[in-house]
Amino acid sequence: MIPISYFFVLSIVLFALGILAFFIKRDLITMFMAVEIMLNAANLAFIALAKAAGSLHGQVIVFFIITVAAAEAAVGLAIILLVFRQKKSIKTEDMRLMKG
Amino acid sequence: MSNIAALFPLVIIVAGALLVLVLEVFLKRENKSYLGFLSILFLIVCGFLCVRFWNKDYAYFGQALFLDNLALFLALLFCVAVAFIILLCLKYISSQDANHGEIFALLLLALSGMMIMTSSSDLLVIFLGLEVLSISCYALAGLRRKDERSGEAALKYFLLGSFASAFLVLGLAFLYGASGSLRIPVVIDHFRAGSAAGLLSLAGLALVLVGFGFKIALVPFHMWTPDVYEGAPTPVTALFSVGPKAAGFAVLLRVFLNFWPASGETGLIFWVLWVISVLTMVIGNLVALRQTNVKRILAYSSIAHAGYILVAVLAKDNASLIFYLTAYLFMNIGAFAAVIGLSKKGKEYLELEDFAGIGFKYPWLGATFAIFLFSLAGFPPTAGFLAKFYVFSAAVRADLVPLVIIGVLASLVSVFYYLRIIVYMYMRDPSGEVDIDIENPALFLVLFLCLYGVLQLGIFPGNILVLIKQAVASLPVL
Amino acid sequence: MSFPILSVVTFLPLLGAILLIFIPAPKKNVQRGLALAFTFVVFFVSLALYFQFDSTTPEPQFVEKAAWLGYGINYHMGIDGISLFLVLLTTFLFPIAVLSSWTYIQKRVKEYLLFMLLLETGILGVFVSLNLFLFYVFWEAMLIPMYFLIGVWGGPRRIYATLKFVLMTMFGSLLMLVSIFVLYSLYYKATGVYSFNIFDYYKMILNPQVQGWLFLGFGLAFAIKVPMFPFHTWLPDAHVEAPTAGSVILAAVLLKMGTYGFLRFALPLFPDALMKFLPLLAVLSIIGIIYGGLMALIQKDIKSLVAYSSVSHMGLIMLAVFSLNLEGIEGAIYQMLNHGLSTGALFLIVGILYERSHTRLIKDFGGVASQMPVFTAFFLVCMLSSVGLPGLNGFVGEILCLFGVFQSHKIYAYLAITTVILAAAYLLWMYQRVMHGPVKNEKILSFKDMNGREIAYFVPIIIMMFWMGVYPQSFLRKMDTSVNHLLKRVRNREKVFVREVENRVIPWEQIVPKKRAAEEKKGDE
Amino acid sequence: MTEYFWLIPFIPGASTLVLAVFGKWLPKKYVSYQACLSVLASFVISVVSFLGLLKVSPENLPLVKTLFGWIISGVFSANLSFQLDPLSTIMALVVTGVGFLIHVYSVGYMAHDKGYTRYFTYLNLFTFAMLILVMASNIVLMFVGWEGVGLCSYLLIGFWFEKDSAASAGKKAFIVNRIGDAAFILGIFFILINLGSGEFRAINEAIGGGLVSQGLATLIALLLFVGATGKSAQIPLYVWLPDAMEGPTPVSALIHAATMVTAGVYMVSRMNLLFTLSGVAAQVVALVGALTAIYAATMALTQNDIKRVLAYSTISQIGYMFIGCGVGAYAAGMFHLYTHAFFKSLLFLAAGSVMHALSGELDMRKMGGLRKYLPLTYPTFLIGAIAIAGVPFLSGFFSKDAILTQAFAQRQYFIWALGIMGAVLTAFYMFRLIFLTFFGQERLDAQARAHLHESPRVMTLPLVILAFFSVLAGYVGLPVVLGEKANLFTRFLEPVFQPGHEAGLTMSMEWLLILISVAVALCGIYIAYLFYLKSPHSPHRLVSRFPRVYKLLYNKYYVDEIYNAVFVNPTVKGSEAVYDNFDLKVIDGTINGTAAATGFTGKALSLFQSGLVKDYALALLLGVILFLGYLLL
Repeated sequence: MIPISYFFVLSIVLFALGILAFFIKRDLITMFMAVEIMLNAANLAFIALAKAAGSLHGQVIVFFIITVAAAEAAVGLAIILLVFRQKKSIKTEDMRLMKG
Repeated sequence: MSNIAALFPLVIIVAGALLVLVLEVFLKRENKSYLGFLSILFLIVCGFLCVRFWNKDYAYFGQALFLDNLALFLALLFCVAVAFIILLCLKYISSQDANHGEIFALLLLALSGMMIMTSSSDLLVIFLGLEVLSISCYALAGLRRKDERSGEAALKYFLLGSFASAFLVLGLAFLYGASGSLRIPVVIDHFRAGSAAGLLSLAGLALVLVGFGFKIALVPFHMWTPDVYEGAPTPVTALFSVGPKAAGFAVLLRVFLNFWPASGETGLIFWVLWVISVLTMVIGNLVALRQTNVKRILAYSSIAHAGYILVAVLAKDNASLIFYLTAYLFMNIGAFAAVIGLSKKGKEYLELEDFAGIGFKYPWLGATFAIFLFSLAGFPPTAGFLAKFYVFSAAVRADLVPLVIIGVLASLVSVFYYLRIIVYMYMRDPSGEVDIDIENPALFLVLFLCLYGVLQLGIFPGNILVLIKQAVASLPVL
Repeated sequence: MSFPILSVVTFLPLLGAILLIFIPAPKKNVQRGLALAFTFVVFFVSLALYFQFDSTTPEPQFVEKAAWLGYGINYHMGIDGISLFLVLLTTFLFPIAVLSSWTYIQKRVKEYLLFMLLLETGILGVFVSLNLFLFYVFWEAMLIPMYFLIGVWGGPRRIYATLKFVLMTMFGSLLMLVSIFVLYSLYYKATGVYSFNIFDYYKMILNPQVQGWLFLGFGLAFAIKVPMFPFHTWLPDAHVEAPTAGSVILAAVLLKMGTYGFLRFALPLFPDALMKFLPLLAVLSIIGIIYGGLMALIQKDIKSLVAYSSVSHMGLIMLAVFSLNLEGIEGAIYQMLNHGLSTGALFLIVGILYERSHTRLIKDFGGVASQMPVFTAFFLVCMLSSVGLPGLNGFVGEILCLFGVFQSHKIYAYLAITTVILAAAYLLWMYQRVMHGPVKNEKILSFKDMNGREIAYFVPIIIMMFWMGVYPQSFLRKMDTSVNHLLKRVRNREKVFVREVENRVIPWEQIVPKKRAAEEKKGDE
Repeated sequence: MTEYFWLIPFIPGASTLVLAVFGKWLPKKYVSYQACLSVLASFVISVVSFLGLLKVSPENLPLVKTLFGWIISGVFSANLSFQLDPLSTIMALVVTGVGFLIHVYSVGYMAHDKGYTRYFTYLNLFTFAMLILVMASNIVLMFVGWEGVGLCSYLLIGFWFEKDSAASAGKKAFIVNRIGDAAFILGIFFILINLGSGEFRAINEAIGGGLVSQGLATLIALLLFVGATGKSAQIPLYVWLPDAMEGPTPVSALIHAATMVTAGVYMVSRMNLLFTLSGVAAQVVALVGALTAIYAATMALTQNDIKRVLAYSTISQIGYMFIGCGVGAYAAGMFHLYTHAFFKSLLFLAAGSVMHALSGELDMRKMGGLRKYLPLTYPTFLIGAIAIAGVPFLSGFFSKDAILTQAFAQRQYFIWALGIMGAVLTAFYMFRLIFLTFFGQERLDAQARAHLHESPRVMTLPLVILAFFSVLAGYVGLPVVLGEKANLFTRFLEPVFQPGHEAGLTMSMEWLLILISVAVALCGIYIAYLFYLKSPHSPHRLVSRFPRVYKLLYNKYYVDEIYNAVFVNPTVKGSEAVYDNFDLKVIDGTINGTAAATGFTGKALSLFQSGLVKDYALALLLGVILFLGYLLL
């Protein structure tokens, strides 16, 4: 039986990877996916901790978060689409009309 | 006490949003504004309910969602704000080709999100509210489909927002792990217990703070603000600068309500917040100095104001915090209203040069804008002065003198750029041909309501103060 | 409490401003008439203050007190022998200011008059409020109209000047605000009662160190306003750029707010700190006197010359204030009035010249006297009153100030007396270059002598100059009790200041929280 | 009628007011009448009160009239009050008497000036101020008159302000006087603080009561005397008086010869107890007086401007008066003041008449041989010259002799010697003046020659009257040798100047001194005769013999230049330097610099706002890391 802490650590690592990806990748879709990874890492942490606490509560919370993530994804993709229509590009470095 | 009535205001707003969405399909392009009136109707009903429920303290879902006076007061405030925004939109959407009825639906949804945030003490529920708010905000920001800036704003807002909320979620996870619950009282008790709290909970709290800090644009989580504010449709910007901030601070208020008495590592949190508020005040104001785009100036100023409000949090003076939020609502929406007023079909005048000489050309617009700016700068006898006054005096009473000195000096810097706008409006001769179609009764209604609010709050805030006192009194202070 | 005369005096101009809004823009003369009428009424009402003033009591009179925002923020007005004359000076000068800008201001007359009236309300408010909050509100609010008056109707560098003016003033007043907060919270912690009432604060006994900081807070604000030596740099710019009436009000009344602040707050509230800083302040004032005089000597622009002369005069006033004796402070107050009259008059003079020649550079003038005899006479009298010639008002104030200083500190007096020479030097020299000698250019030949309106607003000033010079009794006697009371407060507060507030003794430890008290102990060691 | 003496100043005062306010509309004739009559009126009152005063017994002196309290604050108190005692009476008589004559003279002299009314306004104003000065019963009010006359001299010197020289001269006079006044004010302060009151009676009582230490007395006396040097044009503050000749001649006669410039002497005599108490101060007064007397006389030697010669002679004569006061012979000093008033104003008016005749010519080198053209001016001028030269039986002789005798009697031999030398020079330069102007061949230029005419009656009449007094005024103060009681003047003044310090000399000694002074006067005249009539070329030879000396004297010892170089220019240049380098660069620079720095910081910070999502996220991330790091470490 694998100790909870493993899951926890895994989640942290995942989260870190997500962050890493967010900064490495240059096109919006992938960056957004990185954010999704971070979210799910957090979910994993929730589950792990819930298990540790021995209450289902946390696992329920995860469902909420997943739905939220889904909603976000929908809007997010729509926005990316919009931007792509305007700029014909989904590279982050093209998204700097406004600065200073 | 548990009562289904606790849901009514929320339900009404959401219902209104859905109804608007449905009707939107059937309405022709030119009379989308009916939707606006419709949604205002819903707002009025909701506001009416909020008034009726005053002191009732309804709650539902086992205390997960309740309407204590604070929630009601803020809900009322949000209703007013959104009503103003809708009034501002009426003409704007048609003249700046953002003519989609969704805007009203989204505004109402955002409102519902804010209401959820303020009327719960369960971090999960708060998170849900936050997401409802954020998601509708993302959409709102990108509403001007033809305008690249709008799209970019939406994108930045969205990406960073979700990035931040990831941290928030992780923080929630930690808190949950540490205290086994997301109920604020439980979490805080856990902290008050002290010793056991340990790193996990602290890290959790920190991450949660980051999440909300992002929403209320605290330095260094503020970077998105200027771009988004600039790109988003101006009325929406007005909402951004007021609504989410207020909601976020309401949450902070609830979180820190009983947090401080505990000693130990909470001291750390305090000093972090201290630094953050200094950074926010200073950087916000400094960067605003050299801006030439009025919307950006206001964006940075709103960052700075977040700093001032944070001082109130540190001073543990909830009344002054709420008062500041109220005053800020009126003066800032007023300022943005004036900016919106300075536009014509398909063109918004946002550069400082465009403002040259308009003060005398459009006396009412100019005068009101000037008054709002003076209020933002904190000149008496306006709401802005009284708000700062309460916050800073509370801070001094809490022995935060250095913080206050930094604060007033920062606001001295802010005086410069507020006055600079007035310099352009009144002391420069008109440069380019700026001709705006001034025919916009809704806008002027907002202007004068805000003006009234600013002066009323500045000179005779008595009644509002009483309400605020009651609102704060309703909080469960240990 | 009977007729709320102070509120009427203070807010009548505001009412006038509101009425003014509804007068259509083209009707310029109606607007001017309205403004003039209001300022006049205000003046006449304020005269009642003088005649009903009871000079036997140091207590504030015509007191109006009403609850306002709670937490010690009350609507609390009243005047004593010190503020009485500043109020009168203000109400006296505003009709003149309005008259003086009758033709000078041609664009945006309505807004101009609007701001003038607002300004009057602001200034009067400062002088009559007895509640620190109220005082601060007026103190800050007053900036807004001045900001517009300089910025909109000013000269070429008006924007720079007005921003400099506002920002420098605010820098001081914001730090003062912090000090006010500290006082407020100290009082609250000591007594559990919120109060902004200065008379409550008078009763507090703070420990010298805290006094020092608070004094710096207040003192800086007032010193910038006065302006004392190193902070004077906003004054010449503001004066040079401001429209005539603006300069008049600025010099005649606004600067007095600083000195008034010292008398009303800085001195009685923080006597120990005052004693600590006294030498520094005195030296700064003396530098101001001499420095201002020397700078005035070599100015090329008449207005900035007068501005620097103000620096010098205000230096003398401050020095007299810091002499902390009856003669000195009465002299200071008297000199405030004199400076108001004579410097104000000098700015009017410059305005008259400017209206005719559209230049203020001394070198563009010369031989004006032969063209404008009446004007020459007025100019002469105003200049002499500023020089401090006996028989005119300037002398009385100057001699009393110097005497007070002399009494408390001979060396200071020896240095300060140079003002007698310097003032004569720079003013006479300027007068000669402008008025005397052969007519410089044919433009001067076209100068018209003063018209009826100009004479009309000059005559009262001249009369006042002679009256104040010949029969100062009618002013001095009204001050005596108040000044004496003030001095008692400052000198031996132990006797005067009851040690308790609300029947509770406050030892310092209770006022500062333990933590800071401990730190201070550390600091002391 | 004596009790109305306090009206004396106010009649001219009232006249001034009327002229100042309504002058514009008044006809010339009326103006002249009002101006003259107002002064005449106060003269009459002065005479009446003088006669009344003779009856009053000394112990009731002085008569004081307090009108109202003027400046009263704490210890500082000054009343508007006047006093009548022999001293003030004499001054009042001189001021109003001579003043009246000069008013009359001016009617003719200024007849064609466009500033006619203004002129008489100023002249009345001056009379008013001067009378306040001499009749004030306390030192503060005296200072009012003191400054008032200063103002009038400023106004009248610069009367023809279109001339730059005139305007500057007026300004110079005022500012130089101010320097003295600054010291005077300090003196007043010391008196008020240490003696408790500025009333002369109180001061005298205090001193009499021995409340004043000698050191204090010296301090006060010297401070006051600095003021006197300014007003009475003594070293080192005399520089303004020669330039003051820019003003109309009657003004020079009234203000810069007869009355105002002697105010210093009056003040010292008024404060005589103080000066006597501190021997040092008195010594200083005597010394400064003597030095000025001779110094000014030397400068008078070489001047060609007729009025400037007279100006320097005035300075030198006032020097004599101060000698008198300095050696304790206040009566003698006052006596000389009184006689000087007559003959010096006579000389000035006569000079004015000459100018009038020569249509404004002032340069003696352009005159000569005028005596046949000016039948009235010439003799009067001559009388004045003889009087001032100290030839026996004329007023100047008695007064000057009285002073020198006292100086000798007080064993101030050095002072006395200086005085004698001064006397020689005086006699010399006065007759140089006479000879150059009225004798020798004519050196007039044509157009002056053209309308050369004697002045109108209204101008010559005052000359005659003054000449009359210049001869006889001396006989009220005959030297002691002619009988103990002979000196009425001194006896009249006794209530003011405690008698006793008039040291006695043996008869023979007195006679000897008298002889000496007569001799020096005559030899002075004789030298002048040799130089300027007998062999008119000897001056040039002398000049070519000592060119340096001549240049030095001719350029008045370069004192003006030195003052400019040492005081005026450095001040102006220095201030300019400070203004440019300190006020603008440092102070202003600090403010603007702060503003600029702030703005720059803002700009710099806004660079972080790169517009790139990743940077924003990075900032956020850093925030998180720092936050967590701070918490967890």
